[in-house]
Amino acid sequence: MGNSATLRRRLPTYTTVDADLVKTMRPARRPYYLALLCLAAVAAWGGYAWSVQLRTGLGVAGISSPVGWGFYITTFVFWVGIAHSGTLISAVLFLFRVRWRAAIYRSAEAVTVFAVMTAGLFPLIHLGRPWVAYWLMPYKQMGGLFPNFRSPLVWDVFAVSTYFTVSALFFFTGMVPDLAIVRDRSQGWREKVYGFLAQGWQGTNLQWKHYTAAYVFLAGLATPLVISVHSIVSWDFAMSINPGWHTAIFPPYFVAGAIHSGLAMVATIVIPMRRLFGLETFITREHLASMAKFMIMTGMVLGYSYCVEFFIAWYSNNPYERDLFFYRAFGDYAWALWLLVGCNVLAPSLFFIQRVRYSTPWLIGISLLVNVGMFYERFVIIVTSLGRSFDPFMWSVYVPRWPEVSILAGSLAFFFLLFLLFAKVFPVVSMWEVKELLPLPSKEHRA
Amino acid sequence: MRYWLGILMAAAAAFAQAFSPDQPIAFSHKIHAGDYRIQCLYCHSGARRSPVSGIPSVQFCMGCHRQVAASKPEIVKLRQYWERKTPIRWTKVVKEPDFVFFNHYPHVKKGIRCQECHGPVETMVKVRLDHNLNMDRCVSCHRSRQVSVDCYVCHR
Amino acid sequence: MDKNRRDFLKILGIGSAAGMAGCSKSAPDALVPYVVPPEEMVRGNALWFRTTCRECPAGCGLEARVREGRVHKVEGNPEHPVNGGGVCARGQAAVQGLYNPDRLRTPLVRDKGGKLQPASWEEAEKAAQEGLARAGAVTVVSGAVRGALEDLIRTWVGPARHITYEPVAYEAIREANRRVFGIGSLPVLRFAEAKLIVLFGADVLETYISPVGYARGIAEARRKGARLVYAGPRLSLTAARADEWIPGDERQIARTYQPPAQEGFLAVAGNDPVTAQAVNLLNQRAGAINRTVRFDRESALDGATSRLEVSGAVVVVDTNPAYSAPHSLDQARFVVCLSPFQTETTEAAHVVFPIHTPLESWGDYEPWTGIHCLQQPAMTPVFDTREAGDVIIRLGNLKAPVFREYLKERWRKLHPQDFDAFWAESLMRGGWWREVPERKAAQVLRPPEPVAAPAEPGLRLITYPSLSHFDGRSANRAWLQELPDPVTQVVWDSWVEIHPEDAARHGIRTGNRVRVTTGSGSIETAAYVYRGIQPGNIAIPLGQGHTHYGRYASGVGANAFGLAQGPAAIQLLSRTRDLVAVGGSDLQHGREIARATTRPPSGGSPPPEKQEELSLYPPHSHDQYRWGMAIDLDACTACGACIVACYAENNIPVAGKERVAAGRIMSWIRLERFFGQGSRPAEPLQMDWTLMLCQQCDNAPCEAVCPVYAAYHNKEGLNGQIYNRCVGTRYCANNCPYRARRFNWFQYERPAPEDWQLNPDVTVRTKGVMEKCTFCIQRIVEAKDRARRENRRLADGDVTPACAQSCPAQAIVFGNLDDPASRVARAARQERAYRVFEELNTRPAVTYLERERRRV
Amino acid sequence: MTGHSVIGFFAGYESLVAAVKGALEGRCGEIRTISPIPLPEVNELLGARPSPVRRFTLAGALTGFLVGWALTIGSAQHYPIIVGGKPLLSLTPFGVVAYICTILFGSLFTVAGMLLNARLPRIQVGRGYDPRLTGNRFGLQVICSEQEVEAIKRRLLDYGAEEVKYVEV
Repeated sequence: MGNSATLRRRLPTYTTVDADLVKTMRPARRPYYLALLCLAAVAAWGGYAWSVQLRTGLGVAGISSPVGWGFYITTFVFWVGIAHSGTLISAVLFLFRVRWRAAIYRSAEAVTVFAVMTAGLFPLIHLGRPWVAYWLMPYKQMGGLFPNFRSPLVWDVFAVSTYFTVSALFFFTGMVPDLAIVRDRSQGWREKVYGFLAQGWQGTNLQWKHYTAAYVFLAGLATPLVISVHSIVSWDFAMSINPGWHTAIFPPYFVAGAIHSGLAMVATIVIPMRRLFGLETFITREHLASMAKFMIMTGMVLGYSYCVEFFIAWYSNNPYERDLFFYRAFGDYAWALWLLVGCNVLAPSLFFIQRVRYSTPWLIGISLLVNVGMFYERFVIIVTSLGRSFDPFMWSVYVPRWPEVSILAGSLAFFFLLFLLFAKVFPVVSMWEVKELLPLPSKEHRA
Repeated sequence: MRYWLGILMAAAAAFAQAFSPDQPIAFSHKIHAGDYRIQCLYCHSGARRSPVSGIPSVQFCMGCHRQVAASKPEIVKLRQYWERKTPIRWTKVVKEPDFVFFNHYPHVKKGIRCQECHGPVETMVKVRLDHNLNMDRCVSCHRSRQVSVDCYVCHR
Repeated sequence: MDKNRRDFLKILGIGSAAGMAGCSKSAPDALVPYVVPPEEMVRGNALWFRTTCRECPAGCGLEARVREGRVHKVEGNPEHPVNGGGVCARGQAAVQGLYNPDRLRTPLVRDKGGKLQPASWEEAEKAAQEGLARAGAVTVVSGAVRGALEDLIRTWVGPARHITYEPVAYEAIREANRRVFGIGSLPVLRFAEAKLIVLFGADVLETYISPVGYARGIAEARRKGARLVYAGPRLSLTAARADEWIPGDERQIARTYQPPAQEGFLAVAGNDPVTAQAVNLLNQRAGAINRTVRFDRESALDGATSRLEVSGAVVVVDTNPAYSAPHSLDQARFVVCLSPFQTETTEAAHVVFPIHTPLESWGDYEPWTGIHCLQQPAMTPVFDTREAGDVIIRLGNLKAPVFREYLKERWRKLHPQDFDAFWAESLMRGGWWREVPERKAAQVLRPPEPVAAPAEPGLRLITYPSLSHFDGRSANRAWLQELPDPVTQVVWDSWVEIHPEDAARHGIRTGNRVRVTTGSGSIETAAYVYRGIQPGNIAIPLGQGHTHYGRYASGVGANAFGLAQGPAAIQLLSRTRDLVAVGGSDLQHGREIARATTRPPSGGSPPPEKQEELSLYPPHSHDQYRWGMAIDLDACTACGACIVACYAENNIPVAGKERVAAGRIMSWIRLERFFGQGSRPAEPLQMDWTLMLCQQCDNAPCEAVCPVYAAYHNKEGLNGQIYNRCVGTRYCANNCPYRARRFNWFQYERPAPEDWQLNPDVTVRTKGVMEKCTFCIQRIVEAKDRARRENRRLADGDVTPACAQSCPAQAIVFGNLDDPASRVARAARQERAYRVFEELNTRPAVTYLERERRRV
Repeated sequence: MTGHSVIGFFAGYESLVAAVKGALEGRCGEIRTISPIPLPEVNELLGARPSPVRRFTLAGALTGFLVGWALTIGSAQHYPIIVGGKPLLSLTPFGVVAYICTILFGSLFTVAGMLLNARLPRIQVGRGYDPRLTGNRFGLQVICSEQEVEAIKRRLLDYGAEEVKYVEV
């Protein structure tokens, strides 16, 4: 896919790499703080909504019987999905030695870590009694009880927490040599802080040896997570018996969707960032284009999955499935279904056109569409299946209320807040790996 | 460091402190159950036939204390209750969360001594709870006696 | 015995109302023993007192379950001749009358400013006596109170000045009987002995005279193969229950109906002169008189009237004419009202005396001659109230002892020899029933052939007593407000049923506000577009639209008592849709949840052996018991008694209108009602239903997905739900194909003293936990304890869940599926037996017996 | 004991490699490189054995795998509760937990292994460390005895070090 030629066009040297990237970490100006403030405010509003819900009970939200899962679980799946791109880009592409990853993987990993953090909130938010959520932790509880390891929700606890741990480790480990660079380029308390974070990294051949080894293994361990985490999340649905949920296609389908949305989110974030920080030299249009190509693939996989779902529903001749999918296509939420098909499948296929692939406005626009589409994909899956399951007497329509909407907005704000902080505090592009891609310096260059 | 440790110790100590509230009448189980060897079930007769062991009525106490130790200050208090025909508000020592349904009768029938759960009450001048009666305790005892540990045994 | 029960009030503390907060550790901190313990009472064990239901004139026998001196549940008295063990929803809700938060606490006297002010009993009595004296001769208005109270009233004012006022008094039927048979009393209907039952607008399964007894009789008849036909303009619940519904004007149909030459014919008329007379002749022709229609016993309603016009001094005893007969009290100069609650009548009264509810008071009632039902207090009064009888004694300065003694004296006359034993027995039995001499109806006096009024153009209004509120007296019971009407599924409201064609003509859609106008007035209510009502007819249930009847009834729906049956006009007011009806789809979408068959009843031959469906896992064992339930949809009358019984037994909170609208009704049992067209062409609308509750599946989908084992399976096949372990993921509910689980979306508080009703054997759930039917596990445990004391295993029928107990038609059977001899196991082997969503391999423990639509 | 060493700073990679080769021939004591990027070739020159981190990873993965099974099977045995008519030991779902534990422990051990082997984290960087070495310069550090210092300085300069520096170790 990516090619090293891209980086050679306007050759940065080791010196410029350091200079340009450390530059991004210089103290921010007013607009930045303004942005922080706004995001913090929205996040706080979401927190308030939650506090109201905690006090009066889940009844303040729109979820009810029979649609017991609504926006909250939708948002949970949405964020977990977002998370996946990071690991994909950093781990999988690393193992495949895809070179265009070097420029963007740091931001992608940041997206992963923060997305998982955000996602982790939602299982708590949607609980009836969050204050006893720790009962899902695997320890010997009162009377010698443990959690029920047959429950997909417990797998979730394991999968998501593991995913967070691993990606956080990977994220930080990958950053250590860069932190050393920053340490060596800053004075005073900053030097101390970064010195502490860099853990006295020096770059001796021994350190590098163990470091690279560890990095490969971490990548190797993180790679199966890209597949497994969202498979397990999909089992929250696939393991149940509800029509529209109980299907074997869910794991691959969800993983594809996850990567799709993840890439979209990375694009949404990286494009403005590269503009603001003037990183065009490092994150080139080539890189973005290759991401676009990847999104074509994931989009196609999704399109295929949608078709298969409907086909099987018809072909299986299972009345419950048939009725449900008819309802999805023409019922109360038909608009959402067609919206998501448009956003997730048709929009990305525009990337077949080269001009679209290489124009940042198109890229960011389509990425935003994909983000929306992926949210609604989960929404349709969850809400229609619950609202239209076996017993017609218990069919109903779900409409979110203000707490759900507020908390969704709050979570978005929370995520971008974290990312904004990261962008100022840490190097957003991996310097040492970019250097690695550069031709090794020789005497000639010195002159 | 030592400071924090100190706080921890203090907290732990406070936690371990057995719960033993003052009662409206300084009733001594030591005298009744200990010195005079009155059977628990003589006063807490409910335990023999119902889920609740029950607290004897004022009338029941007066049954003996019309004569016995009638002049003692605490007994005078008792008589006042009796004459005012007002019930005595004892403070509850052994508390059971209201989602637990313990039934005294079968345990007594099986011949389990009251002390096994309530502690050596016959030695207490003032009743105290110096061990906690939690689910661990119930389950382990049920296990050791091959009694069902089905949740519905206690929770409904 | 009586004395001690007075001391119950001294109880507080220990195991009183099941402490709130099912999952918080808030237990009462004080232990307060008795000063003097009542005999016969062991704290923690239940006591039962037999008494009589006074929620309607039927006079069913009740058993009140008392824990720690508080009634928390009533059930049917199995020995009682009227209901034989069943209770209807309204009877079940009697405890909500007892603990109603809006009960009167003190006497009230109207002051100079015309406002009712609290007063002491002495003041109130003084004011009342003076006022009555000034206003002239006293008239006493009461409900049907045949018995000691009636005697007492008549010794005071004399029979002439005692008006037995019942809003639903069936005068038309009594009149027709007088004219045809010379007997002006209601007939005794022997449904159990009938082979063909034809109902002409008579909703015998809802509110008609003695619905519980009739439901039982009809169920019995059906088990013997009887056929049920209903003729009338609307598909009422009774019509829906019938094998055949003949839509149309029952008056015409009754006059033209040809009875088959068949033994055991029984025709029943609604309260309409033309129909009633036609039906009498019909019964006579079919030889039903003195067989299935008898006149041996007189009804307590025989002296009653529904038209009330009083003047001068009036004493209203526990009835509410100001609501059900508007303007009936306008002529009265001075009104004294005896009532447990604030009502429209107390608002119109000058002096108000708060009296006991039936569960607190002494009394007797004779619904049919020779059936003497006793009422005894099951607990001490909740508030400072008095016996109605005692108040009357004081008002009339009657030379009588306290009412209880008066009652005893009256009973002494019934059975002088060794009275004390007789009295004790009667209290235990709940009354005393004696045989009465047979009374044959005279040969038919030929009255002029009745003519129905010519069908007027425009709409014909039908008003009918509603299943849950009857004539409005049960409207202040939250359980009944929340009980969905079986036909419309509407809660907390009144409505007018209108046929789609008529609706279209007026541009009306379900839920719209409409005004219904008749000659005698007009009301505003919500429209319910209903295919089950004949074009040209509209129907409104009675009982709603109270103005002063406590927080639950006031301002809910509209009062249709002002409207005269007959010609009416309807007009659309606004498009708002504030009518709340539960239920998603009206159709079954071929999912065969509520099954009905037209196959003729076969001799119960065992069905072809079904081979065990394959499963990945070995079936797990049960030790000794596997609890199961069988619901006979052919007996079920959809009366909703089981639902309310479940509310009472299991501390189920009432959600309220808005929350029900949001899908948050908490009932553990749900009546699923589906409409369908008959198999034959041009067959009228059909209604099928089933009771949906937790199916206690052997392979329960809900259990495996719970992350903390709050939902689990126990060794007796029960699908347990441990509230205090639940974290509230709601995954179990999502994964339940029967949608039988209910989630606590809020913290439900109960206004005092309603919390006294809580069952101390059942945890009260907090917000954020899941709950569902437990097959009344507390009863299973209690029964096991009893068996253990007697060192035996449980026998079939030892455990009866609340729903099964209350069922008037005994449609619900509960027992041990592992015992092939048990009733439930035998039911499960029947040919009609089926399980819902069997193909999902959930292995439910609830078996349904499909309903039969019997053809001729 | 204090040893002596000399660090040479190189701008060009070729010269560094040359210097390393030379230093190896010159058989003067232990040598190491300090560089802004990993230099696998140099490592090969120095004939280093593959990093032992992989053993940590393997150990961790195995531990996790066992822990996973122990946890699930153990708990099911400890308080046997039937759910959904499934067997007490439903191994398929337990496998999921075991798998996740494998990954978790594996990665934790890996990082631990790296830190242990690379002697990280350390309070401050080694003496004589120079910020340029994380930037655009390659360093070659030669440990030697006091008398060799001057000679080695000269040698490094010959190989093209722009600067040499004496460092005590």
